[in-house]
Amino acid sequence: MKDKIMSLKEAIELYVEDGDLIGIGGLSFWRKATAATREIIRQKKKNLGVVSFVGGICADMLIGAGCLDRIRTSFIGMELFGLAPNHRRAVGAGQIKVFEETEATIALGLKAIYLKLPFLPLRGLLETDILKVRDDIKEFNCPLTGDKLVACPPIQVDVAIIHVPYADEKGNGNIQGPVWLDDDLAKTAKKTIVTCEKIVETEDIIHFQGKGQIPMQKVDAVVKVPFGAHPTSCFPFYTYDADHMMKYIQYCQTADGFKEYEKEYIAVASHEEYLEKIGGIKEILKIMT
Amino acid sequence: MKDKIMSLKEAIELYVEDGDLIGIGGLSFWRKATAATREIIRQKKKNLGVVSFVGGICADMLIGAGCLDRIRTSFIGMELFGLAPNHRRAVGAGQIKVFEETEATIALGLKAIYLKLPFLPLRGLLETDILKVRDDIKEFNCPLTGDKLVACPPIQVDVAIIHVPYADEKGNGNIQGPVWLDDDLAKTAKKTIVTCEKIVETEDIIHFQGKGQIPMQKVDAVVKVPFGAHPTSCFPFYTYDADHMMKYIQYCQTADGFKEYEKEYIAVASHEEYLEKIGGIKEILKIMT
Amino acid sequence: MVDYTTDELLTILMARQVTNKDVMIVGVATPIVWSAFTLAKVTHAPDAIFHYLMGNTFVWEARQVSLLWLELGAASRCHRLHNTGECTLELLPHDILTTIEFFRPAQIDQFGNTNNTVIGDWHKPKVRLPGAAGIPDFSGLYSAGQHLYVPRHDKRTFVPAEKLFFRSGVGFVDGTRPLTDYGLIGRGPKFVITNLAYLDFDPKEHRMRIKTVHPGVTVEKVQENTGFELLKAPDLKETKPPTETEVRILREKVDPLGIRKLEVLTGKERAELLEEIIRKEYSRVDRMPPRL
Amino acid sequence: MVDYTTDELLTILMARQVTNKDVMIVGVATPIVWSAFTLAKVTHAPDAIFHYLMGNTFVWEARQVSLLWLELGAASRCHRLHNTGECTLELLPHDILTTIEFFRPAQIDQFGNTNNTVIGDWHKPKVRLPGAAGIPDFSGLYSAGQHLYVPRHDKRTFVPAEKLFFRSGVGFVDGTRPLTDYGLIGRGPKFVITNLAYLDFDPKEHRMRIKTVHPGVTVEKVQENTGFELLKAPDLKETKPPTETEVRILREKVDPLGIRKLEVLTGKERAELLEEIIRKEYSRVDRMPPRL
Repeated sequence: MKDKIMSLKEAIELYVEDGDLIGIGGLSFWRKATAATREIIRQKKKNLGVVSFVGGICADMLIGAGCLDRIRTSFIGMELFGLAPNHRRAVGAGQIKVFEETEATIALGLKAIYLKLPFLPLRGLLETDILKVRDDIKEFNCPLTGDKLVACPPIQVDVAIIHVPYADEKGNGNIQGPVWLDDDLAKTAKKTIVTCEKIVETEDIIHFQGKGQIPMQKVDAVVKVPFGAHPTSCFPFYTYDADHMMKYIQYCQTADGFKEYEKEYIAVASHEEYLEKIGGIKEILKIMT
Repeated sequence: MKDKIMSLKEAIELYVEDGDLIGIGGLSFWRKATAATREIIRQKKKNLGVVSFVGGICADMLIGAGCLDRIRTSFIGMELFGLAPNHRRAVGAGQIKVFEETEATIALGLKAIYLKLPFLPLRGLLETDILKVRDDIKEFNCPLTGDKLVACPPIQVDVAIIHVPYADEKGNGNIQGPVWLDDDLAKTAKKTIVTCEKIVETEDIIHFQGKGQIPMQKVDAVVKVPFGAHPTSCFPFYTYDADHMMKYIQYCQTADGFKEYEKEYIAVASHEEYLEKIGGIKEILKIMT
Repeated sequence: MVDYTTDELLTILMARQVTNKDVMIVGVATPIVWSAFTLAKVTHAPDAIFHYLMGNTFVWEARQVSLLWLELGAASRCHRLHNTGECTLELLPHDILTTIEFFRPAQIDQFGNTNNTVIGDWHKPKVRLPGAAGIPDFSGLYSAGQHLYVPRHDKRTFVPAEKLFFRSGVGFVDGTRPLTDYGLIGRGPKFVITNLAYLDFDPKEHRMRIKTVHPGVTVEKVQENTGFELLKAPDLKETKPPTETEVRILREKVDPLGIRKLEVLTGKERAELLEEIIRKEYSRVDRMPPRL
Repeated sequence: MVDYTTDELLTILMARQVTNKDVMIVGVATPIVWSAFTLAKVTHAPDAIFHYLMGNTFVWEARQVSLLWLELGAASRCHRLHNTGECTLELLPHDILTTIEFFRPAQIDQFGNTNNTVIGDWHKPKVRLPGAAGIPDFSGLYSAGQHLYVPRHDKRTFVPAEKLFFRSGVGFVDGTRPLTDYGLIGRGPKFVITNLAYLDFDPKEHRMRIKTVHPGVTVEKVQENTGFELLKAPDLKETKPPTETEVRILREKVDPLGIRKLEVLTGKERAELLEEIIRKEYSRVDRMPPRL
């Protein structure tokens, strides 16, 4: 078996290309692959798209850094802390293309890939304006009953990037908290990068609740990055860093402000340096569960 | 919460009506709700249908006893031991209606119910004769790409009957081995009867691998029937009884033969009597894993 | 009469809508909804089940509402009962179970159509909102009717149909035809609970109407804060106020940190409360939001 | 030359088709297939993964083939690696992984169309067969091509298209057009391994041809036992026989009970072997089919 364990730098260099549609796992503040996202920004990747069930700081940072030209989420925000600042600004200025998605259009778009289907039907979206801004989603009549339905197209992700608490060297990833659509992202993407808190034995994966929801056959790179989801959470190790989230939003009140944030927290020499910058052991102890 | 724990007799009386389409869980020789099936036969239910991902002795006994008028399986048989004898005979004589199913038509038929869809598409079945014998499955063109596809209709099960190793009094069922389509059967049927080897605490269900794959909200009756899947298996407690399977096939070489089997093994006063009849403790020890 | 705040009134009125047979879908960043469901569970609906998006799971037990330790309450191995197989698809409202969910619209019109997508033109938005998540998928499907709430009842939120910037949630469409004509199989919006009133929809005209006004609020005040003409239910009366028990359980057990208030407060007051909650939660020594 | 039996030849030829990157779908009641995959895994394809229908699961390790303790080998908590979410739907052949599965047809025609449904007219069958399971769903989808095997090569199985009673698996249809014309996206049947020969399909005519004949078998004998005219590959030669190592590992480690033979033997011989296997397996004291 090819060696899948590598550094974050190698993984992003090898598997993320300009123009790719990236599938980022997790949900808003929870288990987002932020370390991988910062590396993408450091490598100055361009014209990327992001698809995320519920987007958060990853997509927002990529927008701020100018790496994205399109976004596909059903929701993107900072939960009770506010709107995603770079996203709000860039969309307002028409700088990125929005594919207006919903929970079902993403879930079905991924399912269509592994069912090898050119569409999946939905009894939803009817009479909403989603249909006015998505010309690739169409109303049609059920071939059996004539009922009005909506056809959702497949979503082919180029690279899935998923942060998990545990992975083995073969690429099996175990998620201890909620999985959301991360398994479907990994299973349907052309390439998959897994970042993890710990690398464990395959036997461990087999014994964990949920086993290997991210299957080895679909994983190209396994990267160990402890606290690699900060400032979002990684259950069961740590929760999200509310203070850093607020600091991020504060910085991002202007485009220049994000540039300062980028200089301070993203353009660092190493993940260790990042962890020092965000407050070191004191901050880490604060978020430990 | 209403009391869901009851006797097998009560559960079948309350929830199985003549004419119902019954969804039986498990797969051929594995974790079939045989005790519940024998009770249905004792109660002389009529004009039932059976839908089963892979059918086995339950459907075959119901056919032999004259309880069924239709069958929907992708496969039904006795694995390496031979064909399902009553099924073969009844279909040959035109006594029951066959809905020619496949793995996907059943899987999608159930999924369509909980997606509230009047059909689900499949890229399969094209150019097969399934389409000639199922006029409710139709070819159509993808509303987005024009690709040739096939539309599969929903399958609305009236009563799902699932045998599981563990259930709690609320109706949560935990399956330790393979689940197959049992969770979808339970989730989409109008009513669900769970038979189980052991009744445990909800806390136990939460700690078992797989948790409560059969959700309490969908369960109407919980019936404790140890060895309630004999002569099929119930992992992790016992495997199937190959000797009894062969004996069954032997009996069923003729329709009269099945009647003898029915008299001997089905028309008994209790499940305990059945277990004595099949060989008592000696047979049970043989199949224990 | 018992003393209560707006957030408490809202939460309690929403809790009363829960029945003992419900599956209660808890989204993210909606602490009023979570508090309402939890209050219902520990008072009149002990058999209701949580379905956490934040956990992809059914949960039987109730825990205290939390801002930071949400995963511990909702996703913990020792707490969740069932791993739902498919995110979103299993959340689809079910006919057999009375699945309920509360949506909070950024805009709503007289027919109950809602917008959570954008303020201004979609192509050149004044404010791009987070998005409507699953609302466009599910809003037309609820056989128990759509449940809506609005913590700040004003003319920015309650707008006439022609001023709804984007229809991301479907209500009674234009009110002229039965929903089945549009291919919708749900019952349409059931009610909107606000800080001023309990609004429902006229069964014939499919237009929003005042069903009850909250204690101390006049019908005129509700109308003044609404951007379209409200109908009035023939039996229009005053909302039954929170009871002492409801208020006490909500304050002391369900949400003692007041996280629900983050949906109601604004500005400095909100910022201070947020800071206070964060400090309190990070300094917990008992780790897990307590079981109730 | 090494001594081998027909079941060993078949199993070994099938094992050779497995590559190190494959996901090997193991159905039920197909011990030849299971033996072949297990043999491949412990010889030349150590990274191949089992996908057991009997277990709904991916499994990394190989265990001895078993008739009675199948769930212990395939479904045991301590053995399975991944719970596949959706029965059948995740079994769909994947483009990125080279998912493989071996189908055993009851009838097959010159274009590789197969029947596992019925002998005689479907409406009034002479023999109702168990059914085609997932073959009608998947047969047109394999990007790596469909893998087929026939343990008893005779004219009852190899029939001309007009005598195929029911087309439950799709091959090259009538051979006249590219598969995409029929809406099929797979590569069609790749090969049929039988007790007499290795057959593949002419890339232009889409008709079955003899690629290699097994040691001691003549081309004439293969043709005589086939109900339609077989083409001959330009490089037609003799099948490379099993090696001593392949035979030894299969016999001693993979399937020492000879369960695979149940797919080849008939009548009394089969009944006796079946009884013997059952007695041996029920009397195991070590409980679990050993890891290999």
